[in-house]
Amino acid sequence: MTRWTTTELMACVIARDLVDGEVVVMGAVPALPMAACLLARATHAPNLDFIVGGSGTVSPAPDRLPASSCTGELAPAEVTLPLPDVVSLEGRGDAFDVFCAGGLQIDAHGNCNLVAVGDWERPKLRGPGTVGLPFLPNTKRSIIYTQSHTPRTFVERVDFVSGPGHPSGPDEARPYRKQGPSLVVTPLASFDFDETGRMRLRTVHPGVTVDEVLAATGFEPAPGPDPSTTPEPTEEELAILRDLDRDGVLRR
Amino acid sequence: MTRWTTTELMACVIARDLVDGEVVVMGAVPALPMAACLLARATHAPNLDFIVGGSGTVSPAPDRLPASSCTGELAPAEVTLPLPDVVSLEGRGDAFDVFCAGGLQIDAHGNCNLVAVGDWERPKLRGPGTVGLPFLPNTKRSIIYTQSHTPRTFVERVDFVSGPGHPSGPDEARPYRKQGPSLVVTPLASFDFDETGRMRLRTVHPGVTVDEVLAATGFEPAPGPDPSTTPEPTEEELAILRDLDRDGVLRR
Amino acid sequence: MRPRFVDADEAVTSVEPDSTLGVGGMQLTAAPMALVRALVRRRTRIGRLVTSPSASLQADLPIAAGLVDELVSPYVGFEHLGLAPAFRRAVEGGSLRVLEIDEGSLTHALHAGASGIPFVPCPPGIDLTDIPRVDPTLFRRVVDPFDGTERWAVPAIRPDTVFVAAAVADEHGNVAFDRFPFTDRTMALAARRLLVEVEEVVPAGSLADRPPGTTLPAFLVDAIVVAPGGCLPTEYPGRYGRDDETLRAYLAAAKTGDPDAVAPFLEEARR
Amino acid sequence: MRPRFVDADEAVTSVEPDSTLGVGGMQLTAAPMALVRALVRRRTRIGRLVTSPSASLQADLPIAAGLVDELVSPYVGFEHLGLAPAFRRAVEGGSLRVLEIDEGSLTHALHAGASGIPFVPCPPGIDLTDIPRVDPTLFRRVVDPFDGTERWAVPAIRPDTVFVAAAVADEHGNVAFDRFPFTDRTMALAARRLLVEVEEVVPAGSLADRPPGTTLPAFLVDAIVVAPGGCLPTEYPGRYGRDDETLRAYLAAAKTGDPDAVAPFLEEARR
Repeated sequence: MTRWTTTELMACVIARDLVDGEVVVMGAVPALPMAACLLARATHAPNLDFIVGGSGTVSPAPDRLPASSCTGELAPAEVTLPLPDVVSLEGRGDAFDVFCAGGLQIDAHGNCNLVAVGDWERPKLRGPGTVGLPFLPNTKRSIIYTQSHTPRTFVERVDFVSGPGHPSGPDEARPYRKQGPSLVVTPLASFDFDETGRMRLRTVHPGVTVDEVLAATGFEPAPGPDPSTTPEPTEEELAILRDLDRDGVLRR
Repeated sequence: MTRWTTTELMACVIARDLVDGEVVVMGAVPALPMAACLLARATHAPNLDFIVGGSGTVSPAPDRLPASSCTGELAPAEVTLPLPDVVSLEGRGDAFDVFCAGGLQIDAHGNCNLVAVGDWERPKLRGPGTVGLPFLPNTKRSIIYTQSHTPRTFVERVDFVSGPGHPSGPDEARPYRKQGPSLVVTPLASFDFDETGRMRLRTVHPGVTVDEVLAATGFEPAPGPDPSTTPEPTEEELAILRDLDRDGVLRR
Repeated sequence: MRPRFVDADEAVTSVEPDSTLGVGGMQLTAAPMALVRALVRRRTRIGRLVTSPSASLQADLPIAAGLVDELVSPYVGFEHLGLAPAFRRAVEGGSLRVLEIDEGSLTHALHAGASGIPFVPCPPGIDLTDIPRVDPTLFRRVVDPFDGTERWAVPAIRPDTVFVAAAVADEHGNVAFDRFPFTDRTMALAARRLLVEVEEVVPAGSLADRPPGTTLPAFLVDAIVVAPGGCLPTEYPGRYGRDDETLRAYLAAAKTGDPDAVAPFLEEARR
Repeated sequence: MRPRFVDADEAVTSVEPDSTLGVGGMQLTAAPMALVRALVRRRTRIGRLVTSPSASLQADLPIAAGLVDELVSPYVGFEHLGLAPAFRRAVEGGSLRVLEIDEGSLTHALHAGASGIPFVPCPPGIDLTDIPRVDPTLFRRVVDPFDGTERWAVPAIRPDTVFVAAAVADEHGNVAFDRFPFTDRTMALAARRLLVEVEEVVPAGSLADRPPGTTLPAFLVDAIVVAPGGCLPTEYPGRYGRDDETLRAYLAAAKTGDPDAVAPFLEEARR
């Protein structure tokens, strides 16, 4: 037993990656990315702003981490944008810095799939749908997180691209750009991307081996420096998180 | 001297034409059409609604008739639409019934020109611009009003169509539709349109002769029944108007 | 014209079978369940169901009842409670046709529908996904007349009928939302017929101080249903919270795949 | 990032000469005159001036000063006070190029600019006017890929800089409008750089209860100028009324055609 849960560690990994002054957007089931944003604001990024999905709330500080992205518990926030404005600005492309996203499948180039596993016409698993993930390339970068790190979720190529990652190779029509996924956080490890846009193991979480991560990953990550161990949550980080998370959403 | 001003008479003519339950839109300098709408609501059309131009206010009942269409004096109204929504609904085409409009030039087929008299490139008179007049054909009908009835304002064909009227003849690509201008009100007379969409003299105001109207009109109106005399404002109408118009805007 | 005040069962008689229905409510909030339940009780077939960018029970329940032919929705799910059982089953089983769309394209298509704009070129992003490639109904290529490039475009969406939930109506039928209008106002402006369920009726004039963008004028509304708690088991912000217990019971019932199992959820919610 | 709080003279130093400037304010209300006056005092040339659907002094004053090359505006005038003298003179004299546009096309073009949408097909109506025919810069024909018909289309408009007037800013730089946001919020969302003049500053947290659609978040604002009465002689609803006397004096001065005659109107207004 650790002092902290894997989800708390994931919140810390995301929080540490956020930069003061950035604007973050997130979608459904916002507890984890919200915890990360609020933690970042309480530590090194007091001027970070974040928008909680469909609610359009900007940097809300509710009494507890909400289960839903559209709950009235998110009010009051600093200000609230109408949802159509959030959608507009996601398309405008220079309004938001970081998009927090996930997927039923995530591939070696950071493409996300929330639509269909298997054939789209008659899928083995129908996902809920893509919501705003097509807008991923319109932020400066995206952070991908998932609670499921298995060879079925981490695949060489998603069956359906619903959230664009990096281009899959030099032959692809779209050129590699700096914009795109920059960090992937799972219950086992964290990844970044090499200069070709392929996912690369960056850190393994305390108590997890590199071989365990590779066995859970359905593709071969790009070579890179030896992964280090993800730094544990500090006492300060844990105290802040638990003050935010009175219902223990991150401790389940 | 009459008991009433020409502008008060014009307000009565417009008010009597409005039908209970209709939704009216209007633009800049709204005192006259607003007076007509409020008069109609106070008499035969209690469920008439109207939207005052850029303010987006729906059926406001201010203390006095406002000089400007965007003044805070229009608040509170029943409800207020954001201006972009008013614009959207004008394009949708089935939201509003009546558009109240005017022009520097008005022609025999009810086309309005708020843009340029003379050549557009180097106009003799540059008008303010067309604002929402291109949406005229998207309401069930339009009511045209002007304070200037001269051969220079009432012309066979406007120099620039900025608010579409009826098609100018059977050769024109656009077919004649019932939608379009249905009433024109000036300081001298009121007009309707025949089945070809040409303006037709309907009533002359008390004290004005048909010859005076024809001399002031730069085109030959379509033949029709003998024009009658515009019924004077009733005592009730005048009392209502003067209660609305405490600043005497309609009495100047 | 001003709307009629009717009950939900009467309101939904105006929904033409096999027509296009838009349902408001976002994620687990403000789903117009009083109207949806009444429509499902009547067993009116829905030719095309259009949802907000993210729907839950307002989409899954009519699908569970076997009443939906086509779906236009960027997301049907129950957030922390899990996937949408009837939606999953129907798509995986091939009985529901999905017209794949994303949040941006849908929102802009509804705005276009509200505005008389025939179609809208898509913002960047969608071109890098598989979404526009699987069905030409909602995505076609258009040539930008200003720069000559090709872009994806979506057609305007104007549902024949729209259901949304609002907080209050005044006696004239003007409607006000409490806190988050989501895309419900946009969908309402795009409706050919608009039915609104509200929590309560307030006197005429009460909405005068509501800011622009939080209300809908009476002349846009066809009928109003007064249904306190009508959004349950979803939340109405500032009025009542989400009922997770009932939502979990629904998910368990819908997972069985037995249409009768969801019958209890067609009855009016109790607060 | 959060905006800087600066004075008007400093704020306008960021406006690039010959760039596109958007100015908010509708008719005789909420014209961002503190910023406009500062820009005219600096004599920064405006390559293209884009206004709200109806502008008055915020367009006529820079035109009177001879600083505007091109104008995109559906209306420049002073309602009951008369036509816009400098605008009239400049167009009739051929020194100002007008890119003719209507309220609908402009509003949708700004919305497109705010949304990453490259162009928008026009709603019906404009096709029956002469407006789209006089200049191809803002109107081109596009083929609807869904029904094959030809329509007029307008390109997205994203001004390099936008000036709007709002009621208050909080200490973090979030901004709130009082009653009528007009199209100012849309224009603000379309801006590449956004400068906002406000009547006063309120404590952080004060805007939490403002409904969606009445505010702008700080991260969209580049600079805030605190300028009480800054919209004068136009009105700011709920704060102060229109100053018709000053407006009439301006109209008389501008009618002379002497640029020096309008110099007194470049000084800050006094309440």
